[in-house]
Amino acid sequence: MSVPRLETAIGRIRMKNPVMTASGTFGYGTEYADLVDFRQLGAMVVKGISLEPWAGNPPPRLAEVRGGLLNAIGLQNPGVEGFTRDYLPALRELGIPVIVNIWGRTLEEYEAVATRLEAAEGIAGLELNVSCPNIKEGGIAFGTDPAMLERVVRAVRKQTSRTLIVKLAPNVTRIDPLARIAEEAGADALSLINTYPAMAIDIETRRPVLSNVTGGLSGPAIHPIAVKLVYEAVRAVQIPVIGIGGIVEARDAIEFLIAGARAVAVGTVNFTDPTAALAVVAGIRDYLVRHNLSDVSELVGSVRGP
Amino acid sequence: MSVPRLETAIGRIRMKNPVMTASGTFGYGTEYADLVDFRQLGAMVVKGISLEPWAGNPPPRLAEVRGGLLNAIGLQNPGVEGFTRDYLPALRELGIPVIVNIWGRTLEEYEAVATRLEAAEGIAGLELNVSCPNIKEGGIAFGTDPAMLERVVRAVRKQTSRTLIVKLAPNVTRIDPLARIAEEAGADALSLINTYPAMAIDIETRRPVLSNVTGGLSGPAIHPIAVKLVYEAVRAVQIPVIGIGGIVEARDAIEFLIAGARAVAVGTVNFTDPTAALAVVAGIRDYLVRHNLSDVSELVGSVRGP
Amino acid sequence: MHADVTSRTIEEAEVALQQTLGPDYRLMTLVSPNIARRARPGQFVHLRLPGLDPAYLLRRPFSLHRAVGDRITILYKQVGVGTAAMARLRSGDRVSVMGPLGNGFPPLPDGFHPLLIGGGYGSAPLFFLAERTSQKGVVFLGGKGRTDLLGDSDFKALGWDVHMATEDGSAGCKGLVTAMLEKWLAEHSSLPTVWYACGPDGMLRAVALLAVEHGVQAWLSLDRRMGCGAGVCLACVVKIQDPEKAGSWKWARVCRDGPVFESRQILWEGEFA
Amino acid sequence: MHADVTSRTIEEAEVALQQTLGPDYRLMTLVSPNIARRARPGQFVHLRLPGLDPAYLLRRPFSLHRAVGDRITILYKQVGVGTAAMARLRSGDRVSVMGPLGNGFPPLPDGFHPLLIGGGYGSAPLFFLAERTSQKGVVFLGGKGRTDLLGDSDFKALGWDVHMATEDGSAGCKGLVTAMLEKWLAEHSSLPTVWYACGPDGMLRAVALLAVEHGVQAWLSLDRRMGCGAGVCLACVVKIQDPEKAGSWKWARVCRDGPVFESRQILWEGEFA
Ligand SMILES: Cc1cc2nc3c(=O)[nH]c(=O)nc-3n(C[C@H](O)[C@H](O)[C@H](O)COP(=O)(O)OP(=O)(O)OC[C@H]3O[C@@H](n4cnc5c(N)ncnc54)[C@H](O)[C@@H]3O)c2cc1C
Ligand SMILES: Cc1cc2nc3c(=O)[nH]c(=O)nc-3n(C[C@H](O)[C@H](O)[C@H](O)COP(=O)(O)OP(=O)(O)OC[C@H]3O[C@@H](n4cnc5c(N)ncnc54)[C@H](O)[C@@H]3O)c2cc1C
Ligand SMILES: Cc1cc2nc3c(=O)[nH]c(=O)nc-3n(C[C@H](O)[C@H](O)[C@H](O)COP(=O)(O)O)c2cc1C
Ligand SMILES: Cc1cc2nc3c(=O)[nH]c(=O)nc-3n(C[C@H](O)[C@H](O)[C@H](O)COP(=O)(O)O)c2cc1C
Ligand code: FES
Ligand code: FES
Repeated sequence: MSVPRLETAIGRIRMKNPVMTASGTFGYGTEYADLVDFRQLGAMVVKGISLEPWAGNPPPRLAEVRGGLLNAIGLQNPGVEGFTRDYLPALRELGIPVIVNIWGRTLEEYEAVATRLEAAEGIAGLELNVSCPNIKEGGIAFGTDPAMLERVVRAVRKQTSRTLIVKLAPNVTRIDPLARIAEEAGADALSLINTYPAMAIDIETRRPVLSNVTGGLSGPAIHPIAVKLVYEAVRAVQIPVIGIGGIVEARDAIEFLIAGARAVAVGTVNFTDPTAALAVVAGIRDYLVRHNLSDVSELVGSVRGP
Repeated sequence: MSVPRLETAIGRIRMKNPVMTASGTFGYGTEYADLVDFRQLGAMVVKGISLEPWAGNPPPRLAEVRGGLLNAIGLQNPGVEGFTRDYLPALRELGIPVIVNIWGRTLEEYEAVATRLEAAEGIAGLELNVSCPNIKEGGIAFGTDPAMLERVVRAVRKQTSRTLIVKLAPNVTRIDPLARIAEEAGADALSLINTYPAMAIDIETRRPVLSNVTGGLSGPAIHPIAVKLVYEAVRAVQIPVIGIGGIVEARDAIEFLIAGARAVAVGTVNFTDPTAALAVVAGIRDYLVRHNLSDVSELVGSVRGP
Repeated sequence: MHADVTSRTIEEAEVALQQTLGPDYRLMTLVSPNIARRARPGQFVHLRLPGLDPAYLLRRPFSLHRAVGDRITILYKQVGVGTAAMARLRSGDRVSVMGPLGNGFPPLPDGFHPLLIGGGYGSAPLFFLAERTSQKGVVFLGGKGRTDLLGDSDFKALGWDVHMATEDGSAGCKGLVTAMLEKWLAEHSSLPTVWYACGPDGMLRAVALLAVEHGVQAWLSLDRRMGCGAGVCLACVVKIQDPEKAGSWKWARVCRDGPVFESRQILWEGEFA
Repeated sequence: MHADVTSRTIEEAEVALQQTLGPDYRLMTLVSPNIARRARPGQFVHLRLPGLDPAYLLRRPFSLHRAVGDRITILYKQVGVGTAAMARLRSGDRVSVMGPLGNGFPPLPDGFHPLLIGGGYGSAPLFFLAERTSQKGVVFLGGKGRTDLLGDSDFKALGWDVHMATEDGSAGCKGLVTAMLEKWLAEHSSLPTVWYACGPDGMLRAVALLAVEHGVQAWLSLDRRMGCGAGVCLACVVKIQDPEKAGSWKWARVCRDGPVFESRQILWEGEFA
């Protein structure tokens, strides 16, 4: 049998395979350059960028819990100017689609970041992180309130001609209405999930392990939650969905694809092994061969009845 | 130093220690009788009881995922009559407080179960499982909709003089409004969390691993999510909170207590080791000794700033 | 479902011996005095395997293949992560054993001949039964190929009459064990028999049909995915006739109400995918 | 922060040797040719420990204590689950090593004498530095008790002058290593020195104060909880003076921009709890 086809597309982003690296877990493209052959990745999503440089939270910012990580980096980033000046040039050289994750504390900030990036070259798409609290509206996350989600997606859609991915927050009772709202407001794709709000306490010091008290849970612990949300989002919308959360090895990514995700992003496991995303690509290829499938698209959404 | 005091109280239920077994994970009190010395437990919560006998879902009903279990037993139970006739007599003999977990598909069913149990003897309290969909209201879970939660708690409160614990659903954006609603509607205590909605797919057969497609995630994977929700619920209400989710060993229970839980319930780990709850009791005692605390109440809510 | 009460225990058992049994199967002997003493044929144990990644929370159920003195033996096939961890265990390693669990095979009624029907590792509990049954009988072993026929010489050494069938014809008759059984029955139609069977669902279902046809009692030991192994989680259920309400069914827990059921009790359905 | 680029690698290294170093510390030698070849003093490696419960996802960072031929050595203290798994490793076991990471200690400028100040396992990278620095100098080792003084005879064997202090007085001077350093400085005030220090934050902070007081350059190797070890997760940050904006600060990543910083760069704050 010939080598199976892995090409996929998210909006107008053509990827040589369905595996990308998740925002915040792979830096800005240069940090792992000597360890990983980037050209083999489907795409790369960079760390969340805001209008102004942002300091994030004081340490401790990260802790290990069973089967996962808890992080409250607090979205530290160089701001959109710093990003386009200091990081984008090297990113352009990677030879794979670069997706910029963006966030804001107000609608206007989201709009402004998108506008600035529209002027920059070498960006394939934007991923809207809607898990941050809207400071104007009392700190409710954009991604958990339907009306706010609609407004922010619509606003950013107006500012960008690039593929627009909306990254949904997982801590909602039902994902399908939010998925539909993002689609109707102009998203080209959805990605989910972001980290799940969680907390750990050091029982010896009786202090939260993170300076921020709570943080976001990532890693294998959240994978079955992510699979369900992806499965439901896929059924709610026509646009492609990117599966994220707890991928450790190829089988986890394949589970997302079978559930209906058109692509996946690999996060926390990069810290254990920066070449994990490449192993996932290889594992998907092997699986297709083993199951006599010639194109990864045959896998996407192929889940059967129970 | 003398032996530390472990006694605690949830509403009018006096427990010799803060450790109970979680609903659905310890049967009806007789199944483990030859393996576990029940008298050493703080209390026992029995499997969810409904008005009529209920068959639950077809198998497969349970699957292992990394760091957790996925289950869709579907609330199989003998119904309130069967329960009081066939199981309650033996439960009364256990010598520890017995809490009956109840559920319904309509407000009326909840009320009816509570009424029937009010007539029975040997029940210390009721735990209201509000994670089930209300069939009259389009299948929205009682525990995720504020208005429905208020109505069901108020209705059951009218029917019972016993300690009423409301077991909150975890899949909500914010737990504090729901915690407050349950308190105002008459709950004597809250317990959280129930299993988290999740899903897994067998990549070889491409079928969901559960007949019900989705199920509830329990075990260590959900522990950091549970700790955060308990921490927030404790800050929202005056009534005691029971911490549930992913307890494997004493340190996990201690984390809940430090976060503010007055008691804890041990679930999935019972399947690995039916004596786990007793080990948790022993571990809490050791911790108190090691930290020179004479009463477990000194631990409850003792979390410091970060 | 056959009422029976044994008190169970959990003990840290030491691995005494690991033996291979052809390419696919192994025997593990554990020093587990309290379980060995109480164990009866058809019961099983639930093992917590030390080398298994602790992210896998569940114990694994295995039939008792033998119980002699203070030792129990398990006959197992390596199929996944748990049995792989099991295969890595060495003498001196410790395993937490919960057991003996479930109701065993009911004793043979006087005046009957026992027939044992086993598929693959299904012969594990049958050998234990043969060892404990004074009345010798006939054993039918089946499998895909010759390496799936387990313990035939052991049954013979006990004085039982052994018949073998393989699907690929690499040993014994070519075909299904139930076809062989059917043939044997035709030749011994006057002999009063009670059957004991363990193996894959397809085989058990065929055995159950034959039992009805021949009007005999057949005790089947079922294999279902388990959580607790102790009757509390309700994961391992199987549909059985409700003895109290003719024509209606109820769930039975394989771990607690079984794993042995009389063939007529079981409602075979699509749920056995 | 001292600019420096080495290309890193991830290799499966074989454990060649495990040695105990008193009751609390150990030395582990790994065959890691690609890292051994590139390693320079002050750099570290990030280890994926095979015996560690895979529920713990992160690698563990350790300074390079030596790099000779195709081997690297780590000097470590058993403090938690990861280092416990490390202590269980035996010759022949394989460990995934990512490295060499971070910027090492900058070379000694001509005409200066090196002073090394180490607390506990902080002496690990200092020994590597001593080995690679032709100009001999003075080593100050400190610890709670005598068993925390590591490698004094090795430094002596290299021809360095070693001074020791313990808080409990069980070896060397009684007191803090920085008090001993201060005394020594008073006696050698005319000697032009550059300092290299590694140890707990309290010690490093005291060293930094002395360095300012004495107007010398002091290179400090910091120890911070890490995620990736490669500069991407932003977990390991420390506040440093912003070189581009006087009076303001920015975050530096200990794993990538450090772990070695000049003492004046660091803004010591309450964040070091
Ligand atoms: C009452 C009973 C008696 C059994 N006796 C034997 C025996 O004597 N010899 C033997 O080799 N096997 C026996 N089995 C099957 C044995 O339990 C499984 O092969 C084993 O659990 C597989 O575990 P794993 O981790 O290697 O497989 P995985 O597929 O990695 O396990 C995943 C999950 O599925 C469960 N599982 C997988 N296969 C089975 C199965 N066939 N039956 C039940 N659960 C399964 C596992 O317990 C685990 O929870 C018995 C099962 C039952 C219920
Ligand atoms: C650049 C650098 C160099 C180091 N060099 C050495 C060395 O040469 N010898 C040595 O013994 N130790 C060294 N350490 C500390 C060593 O990394 C920790 O002792 C080790 O990670 C503890 O892991 P554990 O699983 O045993 O502890 P646990 O407390 O169980 O680990 C829990 C988590 O906290 C992290 N952690 C715990 N303690 C520390 C610590 N002190 N510093 C950083 N992270 C920590 C772990 O990596 C892990 O993520 C160094 C640390 C850094 C950052
Ligand atoms: C340290 C860290 C930083 C992250 N930063 C961002 C971010 O800036 N923007 C964002 O949308 N998601 C961020 N994420 C979330 C990941 O992109 C991903 O959604 C999540 O970690 C789940 O995937 P995983 O389980 O594979 O890690 C971050 C995650 C981690 C662990
Ligand atoms: C097999 C199983 C059955 C359960 N049945 C019930 C139930 O009937 N009613 C209920 O309120 N919770 C039920 N639960 C949820 C548990 O009581 C508990 O809230 C949850 O498992 C989280 O705790 P754990 O992580 O310690 O298991 C069940 C959980 C499991 C695993
Ligand atoms: S396995 Fe839990 S009831 Fe049978
Ligand atoms: S540990 Fe990840 S940036 Fe330093």
